[in-house]
Parts: sequence; structure tokens; C-alpha cells
Amino acid sequence: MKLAYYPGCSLKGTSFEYEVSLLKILEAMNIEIKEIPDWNCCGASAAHSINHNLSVALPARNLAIAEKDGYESVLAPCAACSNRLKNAAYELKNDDILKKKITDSLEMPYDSEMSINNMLEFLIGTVGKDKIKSMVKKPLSGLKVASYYGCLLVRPPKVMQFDDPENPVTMDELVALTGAEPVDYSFKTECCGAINSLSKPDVVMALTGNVLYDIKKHGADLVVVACPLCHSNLDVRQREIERKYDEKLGLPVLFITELLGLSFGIDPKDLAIDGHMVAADRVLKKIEGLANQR
Amino acid sequence: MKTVINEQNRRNFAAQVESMLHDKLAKCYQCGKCSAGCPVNFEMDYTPNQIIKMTELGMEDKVLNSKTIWLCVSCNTCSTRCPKGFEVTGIMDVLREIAEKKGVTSKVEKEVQMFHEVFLDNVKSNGRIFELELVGKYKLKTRHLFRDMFLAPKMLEKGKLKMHGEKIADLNQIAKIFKDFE
Amino acid sequence: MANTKTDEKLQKIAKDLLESGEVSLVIGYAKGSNLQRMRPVFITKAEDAGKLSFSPHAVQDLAVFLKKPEVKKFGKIGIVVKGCDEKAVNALIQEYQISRDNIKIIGMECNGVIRQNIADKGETNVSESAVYDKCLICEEHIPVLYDFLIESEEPKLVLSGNVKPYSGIEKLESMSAEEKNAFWAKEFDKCIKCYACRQACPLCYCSRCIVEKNMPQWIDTNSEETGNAQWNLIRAYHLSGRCIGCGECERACPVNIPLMLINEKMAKDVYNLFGYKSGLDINAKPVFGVFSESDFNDFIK
Amino acid sequence: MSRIGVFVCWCGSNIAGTVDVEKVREEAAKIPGVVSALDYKYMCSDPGQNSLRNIIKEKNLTGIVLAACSPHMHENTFRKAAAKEGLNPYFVEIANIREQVSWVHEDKERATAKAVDLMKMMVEKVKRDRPIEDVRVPLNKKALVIGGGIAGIQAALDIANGGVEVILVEKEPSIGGRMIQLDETFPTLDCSSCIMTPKMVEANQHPNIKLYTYSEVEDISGYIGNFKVKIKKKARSVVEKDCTGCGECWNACPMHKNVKSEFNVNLSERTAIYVPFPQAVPLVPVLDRSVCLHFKKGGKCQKCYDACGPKCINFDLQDEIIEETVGAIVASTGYDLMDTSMYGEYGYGKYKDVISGLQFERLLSASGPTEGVIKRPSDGKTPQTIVFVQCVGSRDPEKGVPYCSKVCCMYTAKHAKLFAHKVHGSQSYVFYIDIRSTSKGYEEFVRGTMEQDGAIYLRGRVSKIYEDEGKLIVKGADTLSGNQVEIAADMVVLATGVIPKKGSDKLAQMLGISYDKYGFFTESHPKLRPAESSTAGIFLAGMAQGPRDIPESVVSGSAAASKILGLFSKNEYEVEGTIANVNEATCVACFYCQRVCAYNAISKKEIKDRSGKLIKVVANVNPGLCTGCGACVNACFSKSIDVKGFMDDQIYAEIKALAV
Amino acid sequence: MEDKDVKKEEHKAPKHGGDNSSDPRIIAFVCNWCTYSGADLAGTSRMKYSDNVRVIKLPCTGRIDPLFIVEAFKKGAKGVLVSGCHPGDCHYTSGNYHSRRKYATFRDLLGYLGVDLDRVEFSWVSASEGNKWVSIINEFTDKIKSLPGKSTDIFTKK
Repeated sequence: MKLAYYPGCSLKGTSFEYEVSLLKILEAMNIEIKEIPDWNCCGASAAHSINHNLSVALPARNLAIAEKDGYESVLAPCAACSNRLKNAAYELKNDDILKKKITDSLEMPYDSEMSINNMLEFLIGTVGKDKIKSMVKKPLSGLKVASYYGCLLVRPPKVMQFDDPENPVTMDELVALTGAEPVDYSFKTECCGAINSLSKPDVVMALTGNVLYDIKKHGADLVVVACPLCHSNLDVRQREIERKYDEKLGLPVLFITELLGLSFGIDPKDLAIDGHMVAADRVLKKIEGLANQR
Repeated sequence: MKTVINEQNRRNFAAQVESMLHDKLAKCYQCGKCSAGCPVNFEMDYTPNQIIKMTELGMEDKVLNSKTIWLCVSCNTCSTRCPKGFEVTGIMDVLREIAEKKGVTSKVEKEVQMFHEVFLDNVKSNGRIFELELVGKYKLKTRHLFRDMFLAPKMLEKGKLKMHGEKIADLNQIAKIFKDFE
Repeated sequence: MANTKTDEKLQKIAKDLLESGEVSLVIGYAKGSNLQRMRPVFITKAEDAGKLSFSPHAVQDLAVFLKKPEVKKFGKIGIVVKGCDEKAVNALIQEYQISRDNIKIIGMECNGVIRQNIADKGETNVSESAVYDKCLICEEHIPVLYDFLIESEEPKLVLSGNVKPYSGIEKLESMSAEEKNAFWAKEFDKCIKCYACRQACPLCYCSRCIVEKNMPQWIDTNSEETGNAQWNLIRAYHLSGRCIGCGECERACPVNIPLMLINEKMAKDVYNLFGYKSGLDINAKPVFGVFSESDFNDFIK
Repeated sequence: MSRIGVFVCWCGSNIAGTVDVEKVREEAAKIPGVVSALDYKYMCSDPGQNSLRNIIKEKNLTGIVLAACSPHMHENTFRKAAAKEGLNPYFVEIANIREQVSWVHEDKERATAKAVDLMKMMVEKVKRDRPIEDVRVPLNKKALVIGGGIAGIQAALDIANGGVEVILVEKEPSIGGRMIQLDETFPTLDCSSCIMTPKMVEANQHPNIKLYTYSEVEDISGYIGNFKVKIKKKARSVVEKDCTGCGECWNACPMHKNVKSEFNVNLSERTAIYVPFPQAVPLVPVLDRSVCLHFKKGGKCQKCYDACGPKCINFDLQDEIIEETVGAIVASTGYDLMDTSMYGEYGYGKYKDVISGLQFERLLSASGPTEGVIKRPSDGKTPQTIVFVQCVGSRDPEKGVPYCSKVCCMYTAKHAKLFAHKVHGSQSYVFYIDIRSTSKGYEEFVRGTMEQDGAIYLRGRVSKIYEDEGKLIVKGADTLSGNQVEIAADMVVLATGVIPKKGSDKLAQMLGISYDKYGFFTESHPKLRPAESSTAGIFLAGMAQGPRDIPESVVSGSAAASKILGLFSKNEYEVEGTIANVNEATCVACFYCQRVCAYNAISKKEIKDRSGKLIKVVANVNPGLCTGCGACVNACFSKSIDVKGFMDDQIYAEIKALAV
Repeated sequence: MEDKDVKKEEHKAPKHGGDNSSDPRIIAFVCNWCTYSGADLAGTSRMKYSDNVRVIKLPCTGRIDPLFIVEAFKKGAKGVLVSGCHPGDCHYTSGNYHSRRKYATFRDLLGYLGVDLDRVEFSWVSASEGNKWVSIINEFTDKIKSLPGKSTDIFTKK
């Protein structure tokens, strides 16, 4: 199967750890993906916020290129990108007038039934549980892990068509595969406020704080995410939140790919775990400790 | 302040919103579940259900100048849970877009609006986002020069801030898309 | 002192009523054995109308006779009433004991009647200290209902406020249960169960009083503590909301039990609870024949 | 001398576990008059009942006390068992030593002592029981229905179809009530007259229904099974049997202006001789003497008489009193709309285009004054924007009534819908406080009015309506968005609240049924006896009971009918014998008993001697109406009235049994 | 010695309802439809309450004559409770309303004549208020127990 890879801007910038770890585990599993040539930004929330047509047209270019190159499915690890790509595909399928305008503008056809996958769909669906399980060399048993999904993976459900929007479990299943214990908590899909991360930092800190403190209350050692925007808020702003609410969190935030990599026995350095703002040292030590016990 | 409902203006505005939204305002029965679940309700001047009602009543000025439409984080919680399947998140997009097109500058939440504008400019000129440039331009525009600056050194240290942005090859096509759809 | 003008008017009215056959009996007052006493008189012939008289010594409530079978058989009756007594007539009409059509009310404007014991000492003028307590609180110097009204030629009663009518009520109310009990135990201890209070009351008209019922025995008939208390309680209860305050029971009591302290207390409480005063309106429904959904409920858990 | 049997039930361990039943039995045996005392595991079982019956026979018992479970459980069981042995069933008393002793107390000694007390009380009570016979009242199997709206018609038809004769009395010249005034009905949009007219015709032609229109009930006396009814048939001035309904008379009437049509709620005029509407049943005109020139101008005008072919107009007809005897009555007098002119802020009566919901109904109706074209009363123009205001008078304790009128939400939604259907491009605004649309299909109907028909609903009351440049300016609020709004309307329709029909309180007094402070008839029990009035034999239906819609009115009419058919299925009406009883010798006729009786069961009885001379008047209890509540007993000063089964001496004996 | 005690015990009235304040006799006049059913419900729910109370059942509070209260005191009751349907719930429409007027007045009269009103209680207990019945009885019993053992009123034989 020909798998297209749409990294999106974040994975080339602030969330480079995500791409590094992703490529690392794919390499370990011997799975090949190809970056869509000359891909462009999906427009993210800015486009849909103030220009609906643009929010369809920008992702459409990427989809059309992928289709032209004969890919059957696209992996967009960034939850925002997968959300926008899926949304564009949905609009193109349901709004013939808009589709005509866009294909005319792009001077490319687009009729694809190509599947668009977020990171979790890719791991569970394309890679498969068996494959992942077989890769686990260093089970993380004893580690309590909270999976944070946020909004973009699950909502709107009619477009995302992914898991239960109110109680998703896919990431928890992946966590379980690593041998770690998934932690259940109340705010799995509450919004962290990513869209206004830069423009309304106070609001964002309140929302992200709610999520982090709930996770903390339920006794997790760390948080895994599959979205660079979530990661930015939970990781980069964590220190600030601790200061604002005057309560320590100390929750390392890992990408799901990093957690899988750790269980595969890959060196944390190779997974760029040291690229996070909240140091994961304690957790890494705990993992080592657990491994030594066995 | 009282609102005099002008039937023609009301119809025009409601019709414009409905056609962009592909949904009917009358569907909303004002149960308030959207407002109940909205994570940013606490900062809003009008609750989401009020925005819907006011749109139906043609209160264009109030709606387009509201904080609410810019504070909405598009998390889709409202639409997902709406018992009537109404596009609550969608109406926020539509109202922002109308505000943008009509040149209504949000007096209270201009940072959000500016961020979106700067973001799209960045896409327009690079095809992709160059984060450092985006942040810099945004800060210049909003004059919030020092906000979040304390994050920068550590982010640089961690390698999160790239000093050079990527540009795509076919920038012409991007320019065309913007020309066709802006 | 009887006023000749008033008496003449009164006699004329009675004479006319009897002559025309509008009534066959006039119940009124006549001069008594001495100047300070008046007695009831029953006039059946027009020529006897001259016996009728009225004065501040007309203390009796003649309405009491309306319940007597001997009187009832006359059919149409004329009656001379003071404002207080007239309320008894109204209450009797409300309770279907007499029909308005069968009674001619000769209402006397009254400025108060002089206490018997003071009158006996020779007092003939109404004054704050000479009249009964009921006169001091009287709001019906002119009867509320009458067919004929005879205005008073006497000087009006002047109230300084120095004499407090029924002051015993407030005193009792402020006592503890034990003190109240002691007070009434002493009073009721005097009771000889002569039932004069009942006989004197215009509204105690039952042909068989509850005290005479023995299946069950509602009241211990022997005159001892509990039976006395029971009798006095039931008498007061049966007159609550009905008593019009003429005071005849107390006047009739041979052992001077202050019955008006009970009657007036109950009248006050009924008015406070239900806004009802007895005998003011023949068309009103008696207070214990009706209810309101919003009646006082605070004492009920 | 009493021969009492005491039976102490163990109820397994339910009683015996906490109460020393043997001790109770022993104590019972000591009481004078108790000739048999027994304890048994389960008195309610067949063997238990059999032993009870055997002992009644053996010992020739005159009374029974069961120390057992609550009388609410098995009193009837034991009464029946006693009756089988020829003992008067009311000679059975229950001491409740389970629910009120063994199940609520733990100390066995003290519980036993209490059980003994309760047993003793009942022994003393049963000693004083007198035989009680249940009361049987003969039934005249004919029914009277007052009010010929949909509820009354339904009741009449159901009773008549059950084979019982019905007299249907209607005040107006035609039956049909309010429903025939309506255009289409929610939520199905059936045409009201299409579904109503056949019922009216059926009622008119039914062999078991005697119809009196333009008639009123003048007087009612008697009680269940035997009501004497006087009906005043008002002078119609037209001989019904001869009239063909041809219409020549009203066409000839010169009085065709200035008399407002009641049926069209003042939106059109009628003549002095008229039928209220074309489908009237019976189709016989009425001559309104208060406006007829013949009566006002000394008999000169007789144009109608001249025009009449069969010469059935008779100016000399007089009111007629008809007397009937019926066994049961349905009161279904319906409703009026509130007078909303007290809302000065809405200008009803001041502005011609501020109209009531019923008026809008007539504007919608094809048989209405505008033949179904919506036109403004002021200038006949078709309005483009209509503002509907809900809860006008309803839910307004200050100016109106505190209750909800129930039908307004739905009829307003219907009005807005029909307006949208009839006037394309029009717009309606509805001000509401809550939408109450709880029946089948109602919510969907209201949503449809909003979503398909574009009516805009604003949550809030209207504060003021005033005229400005030919428009009605409606000042209201939308509380959901928190905005004060102003709408310029062409017409305003007030969803006026409903109140009981004028005079229904008078009728209730005549019938001796209770009514609430608004005048709605009160049910005997709001939940369990909703079709019955407080007086036996009188049933309720329709809006006279309170706000309700058409299907509910039909249901209530049928319910009243089925109650009557059930009642009439027997030849006699049976009442428990535990009723009040007057001691005529000591009664002094103060009639406090009558004042406190909730059932109108007490009347005045004249006692005469042989020569017919009145000796005295006393209170008399109507056994068909008395329920044995005992309020009269408390009201009686001379203790001349008592309730069988709960006599004063029995209560005293119970108290005495507890003496310490 | 022992025998004597036993015999004495037999002759004594059952050990309850005596004249002392620790075990007072309480008589409750209740209506058949609401309060009696409420008391039954307390039983079927196996709630526990003070056993000092003796219930006398009447059809309706409309039938509960205030004079019964006095008779109960005369016969040694230390407390009297009158209970029926809540206003508006009367099985006979208005019996409780009529009686409420009388009770209010009669209660005033009793108090005025020196009866300690703590000994007279009125309540509305519906058929569904088993728990209310229990708390009314328990609280009333406790209250009576806290009063002086000898009631001082003039209706009780000394």
C-alpha cells in the first residue's frame, strides 16, 4: 500500500519531536511512508475562522497532489491537519459547487476516495495492534498513563468518523499495548483552547489547567497526546499554569509515538524526548527501574 | 439598548447566515446545551445560544461586534452535543467570516482576529507557516511585544524555534488560491 | 332617668304595631320597683303600651325571650332593643331561630347602661365609671338593624380612657399556664352548676343542652372541679364566634364568675383569626359555618 | 348483653414476634362481655375465617374484635365472613396491632401492653355498635347534559348510544359550543366544522336525545337517581317544528346593521331574526327581541312574518318551563375568553387591529366574516406582519389569573402556521413565556411552525402596544438573548386566557357542586375521581372543569357518560350505611350541619302534626348524598346528629378504655 | 419475697401510660384517609417510634370534635394529638378546613383557661408521610416527657 505522509507545519517546527519519534518507530517497524511533495499549510483554524472557502481550498491542494501521485491513504499525524484534511474532503464530497470552484482554481481534478488517517487511526488501523504488540520489548507495566484526545481528533463526529466522541479509547488501547496502565479521567475530550493559544493565553491556561489538574488528580505519571497543538499547551505552558494556580503538576507530556518508541526499547534521545519543556527524567528513570526489576 | 426589528434587514442578515451555514436558524430551540458545555463561555459577552437567537432576530451589529464569535475556540463541543443537530460551531465561523468581509474590526477581541489574519498572510507568502516570523509579525501588529517572551529562550534551547522557515516550490499556485478565494 | 319624650315615642310605636296587627306581642321595658330598676314587660294589647319605658337602667337583654316557646307562639313580635341586644336578634336570624319577617325591631339609641350595683346606690347618670365594660367598647350605640329608631335624649357617654374595659383579659394572657389555671380553678370552684348563665344567654337556645346528654356524658354533672371546668369550657366554646357581648351570663351568675373575661377573649381571638364579629350582619355566614383555604395554620405541624 | 368474640392474629411472626398474642388473648377473656377469646396464626386464611364463622355460630356472638393487621387490609374480608353467618357486618372492629404495634415497636412487653389497649378500645367500641344497613336509592334512568359543546355532545351521544334517554340543554340558539367557532384544529389541521357538524346533526337526530336549545336550566332539586329539573325554554318566536330553515325571514329583516354577531365575536353584523351560523343545529332562527323592531316599535314591522312561507313566526310565543326527572347529570358548560381590556398597555378595544385569538379564528374561517381571507378589521388590508402575544390574562396573578390556559400555546402556533400558509411572504412573531405542547404530536407541530413556517418565537412578555404611522409598535423582550425589541406589526393577536362560562358559579350553586375560586367545577378527587363532582350523581366534562383541549374534552365527555351508564347498569344505587343520622327530637334547626356539609346532603324537613300544622323544622340527611364524613356532628351544639359507626359514645368508650 | 414481687407486678397496670412523666399516655385522634394510612405506612416501612401513643381512628378531622381533647385529658392522657389530611387533600373535600377553624379557636380557649398548650398538638400527615408521623410522635413524646409529670390543668381530677 502506498502511504502518503502529510507532516504539516508544526511537525517541522515546534513539535519536531513528534516527527522524529514517528519516523523512528516506523523505521523500527519497517513501514514506509512518503511525504506529499511540495505540500502546503492546511490553513489550520485561521482559515476556517475567517474564510470558509480557503479552509477547503488549501487542504484540497495537498489531497489533489496525493491523489495525482496515486496514494491510497494519507497519514496526517497532526490532529489539526487531519481534522482540516478530513473536513476538506467532506466539503468537497458534499458541496459540488465549491468543489468545482476549487478544482478549477487548482487546475487539478479531485475525486478520490482516499482515506485520511490521524495518528491513532494509522497505528490501530494501518499498522495494527498485533504488529505493535510484537514490537514491545520493554513493557511499561507499572506506569500510569493518561491519554488526552482534545477536540480535533473526535469532533465533529460526523466528519471525523473516529471513535466515540464523548469517550474515545483508541489511544488508551495503544497505551495498554505498551504494558502501561491507562488512566481513566473526566476531561479526555475537553478543549485545551489551542486555537487561541497565542491570542488569549489567559483563557488557554484556564482550559489547559482544568485538564492537567484532572489528570493529576487521577494519579497519572504522564500524559500522552496525538496532537502538536495539545502538546504545546500541555507541555510548553505547564510551568506557567503551575505558577498561575500555585500548584505543582510535573506531568511530562509525551507524544503517543514516543511512548510506543520507549516500549519498543528505543533510546529516549532518539525519540527527542529531551525536546520537551517538562522534563521526563523521572518517568524515564521509573521505566528503567521497572525494567530492571524484571 | 432596545433593538428595533426591521423586517427586511432581519431577513437579509438571517438569509445570508443561513445560506453560508447550510442550516436553518429556526432549528435552534434555545435549550442552551451549547452554552452549558462551551469551555470559553465564561469569557463571552453573549452565550452561544444568544448569538443564534440574535442572528435570527437580525441583530447584525451586536453579533458581529461581539466578543463571543472571536472567543469561540472551534472545539465543536456544542455541535457534537446539540440535540437539534444545529451547526453551532459553524455559525461562529460564518459570523467571523462575515465580520471579516464587512471589515468589522472586533473592538474587544482584535488580537484573535489579527492572529488569524497574520497566520493566513504567513501561509500566503510561504505556503507553510514559519513560526518565528508568524509570532514576530503578530507581536508587532498587536504590540504585545513581551507577552510569552519568557518562553523563547528555553524553546530555542530545546530546538523548538527554527530560525529559518520553509517555503514551498509552487508559491504561484498558493497565490492563485488566495486570489480566487480571498 | 327615663326620658318622657323617648317613652312617648316608644309607646306610640308599640301602640301602632299592636293596633295594626303587625305584631301580636311587644317585648319591652317597664319601670321597676324603684327608679333605678327596670323590668321586662310583655305587651299584647295596644292600650297597655303606656307601660313601656326606657332608661340607662334598661340593662336586660330582652332578646333572650325570643328563644322561649311561650314567646315564639305569638308569631309576629316587636322587641325593644339596645345596640348590643340587637346583635343577638341578628345572630338568631343568621342561625334560623327567628325570621326577619316575623320581627319588628324597635331600636333604642343607647349611651350605656348603669351597673346594677352602682344604680342601686342611686346613680342615674351614665358615666365612664358607672356603666358596664361592654358600654365602654360599644360600637353600636345605634343598633345596626332596626325597623324603628328612637334617638337618645340623654347626654353622650364621654370616655377619658382612664377606665380600661375588660382589663383582666390582658392580665390573664400574660400569665403562665399554671397561674391561669390557678385563677380559673378558683373561679370555677365557685360554680354551682345552676346554668343561670345558659338561661340568661339569648344564643343558648338548644332545647336539649349538651350538658343534658348522657350518651355519652359530655360533662360531669356533679358540681366539682373538673365538671365545672368542663361546663364553663364548653359553654364558652359553643359561644365562641357567636357571643355578641351583652354580658347577661355574667350578670346572671349568682357566684360572680367573670364570664365576660372568657367571652370577650374569645370574641377578640375570633376577630383576630377570622375577621369576624358576631351579630353585625344578618346576611353574613356564621364564622364556624364557613372556612377559608388561607385560614390560620401556624399552630399545625 | 353483649357477647363479644376477640380473635388475636399472629400473622406468623409478624405480630407474634413482637406482641405476646397469648397475653392479649388472656386479657381479652377478662373483659366483661367477651365470651370467646382466641389466637390464631393467620386469621385471614381460610381456616382462620372458618374458625371465626364457627365461633360466631357456636357462641351466638353479637360482635367481633380482630386484633390483627390494619383495617385497611382485611376489614372487608372479616366483615364479609361475619355477614355470611348473619351478623351485621358493621359489628366487626379491628384493633390494628400489626402496622401500628408490632411493626413499629421493639420492646415486647410494652408492645403487648399497647396491643392490649387497642384490643380493649375496640371491645368497648363494638359493644356500642348499632346495626347498620347499606342504603339503596332507586334510579330514574334518564340523564341531563347541561351544555352542548363538544364535551356535552360527546357525553350525550355516548349515553344515548348506551340506550339511555338524554336531555341536552343548550343556552345558545345552536349546539356546537366553542369548537364550531374554530377554523382548523391542532395538531392535525382538521377543519373544525367538518368534524363537528356531523356530531351536532347526530345529536339532533338521535332517538334517545331530546334537545333543548335556547334553553336554560332554571332549577334543580333532589339527589342522585332522582333529580327534579326545571328547564326554561326561552321564547324563540319561531315554531320549530314548522320551520324549514329557508332563510327568507332573516333576509327580509331590516335590522342588518348595528347588531354585532356573537358567533363572529363582533367582527360582523347579524339581523334581529337570525341563525348564529349557517350550519346551526337546529337550523331554526331565533328572534332577538331586544333589537327587533316589532318589539321595539309597537308591532309595526313584521317583514319576517310576511316573508315566511310556512308562517312559523309567532310573535306571541312565551318562555316555557319544562319539568323533567333524571337520575344523573353532566355539567359541561364550557368557557369564555377573558376580557382583556384591562390590559391598557395592549390597547384591546382601543386599536381595531389588536384582536383576540378567537377573533383571529373567525378571520381564518371560510365561514367567517372575511370568508377565510385574513383582513385587518381597521381597513380590510391583509397584514404582512402579525405579532402574537401568548399568556394574555393567563399566568398573570396581578391582572388576570394565575393558572395556565393550556390551549393558547397550541392555537397560537396554529394561527402562525395558518397565517404563513395563507399569506405568502408574511412574517409572524410570537411572544411566549414557555411553550406547553405536551400531547401527542403537539411539540412537533409547534416546531414545524418555527422551522417550516418561519414563525419567530421570542421568549418574553410584551410590555406595550401602541400605534404609530399605521403600524402597531410592539415593545417586547427576548429574554433568551437579553434584548429589548420593538416590532412594527400590521396586526396583533392576543392569546387570551380562558375562564369558566359566565354564570357557571350560579349553576354550581344550583347543582350543589363545588367550584374553585375562579368558578371551575371541582372534581370529587383531582386524580382518582376526575369525572365526578363533589355531589353524587353529578358528573363533569369539558372546559367547565378547567382549561383543556378538544381531545381532552371529548375524553372527559365520554368518561362522564361511562360513569352514568355504569351507574344505570343497576336498578338501585347502593351507599355504605355509615352515614349521618339526626335526632329530630332535639334538633333545633340551626343548620350549622347544613353549612359545613360538603355534599349538600342536609336539607330542611318540616314535621307536621296530623292536621298538617307545622310543629317544627329539623335537619334531614339525604342518604344518597351523605358520605359519613361527620363534619355535621362537630357542627352540632346540641349533639343531635351522629354518624353511624363512629358515634360519640363509641369514641368516649374508646377514650375510657384507655383511662389510666 | 420474690413471689410477692411477681404478684405485685401482675396487679399493677401494664407498665406504660402511667402518671409519671417518664411514661406518659398520649392519645392521637386521626382521620382514616391520610394520617391513619400514614401511620400504617410507617408500619409497612418498619419505622420505629415511641409506643406511648394510642390511636383513635375517625373518618375525618371534620369528625374530630375538640371536646374529645378535654375528655382525653380527663381520662389521664398527658398529651393529645389531632392529625388529618393536609389542607386541600381532605377525602371529604373540606372537613379539615372546617375543623382547622375550630381547633384554632378551641386551642386559644384551652390555653386561656390554663391548659399547657405543649400538651396539645395538631398536625397534617398524609398517607405518604410515614416518616413525618414517626417524627411527630417521637418529638411530641419527648416534649411531653420533658414537662412536669403532674399536669396542672383544671380538667384533670387531682
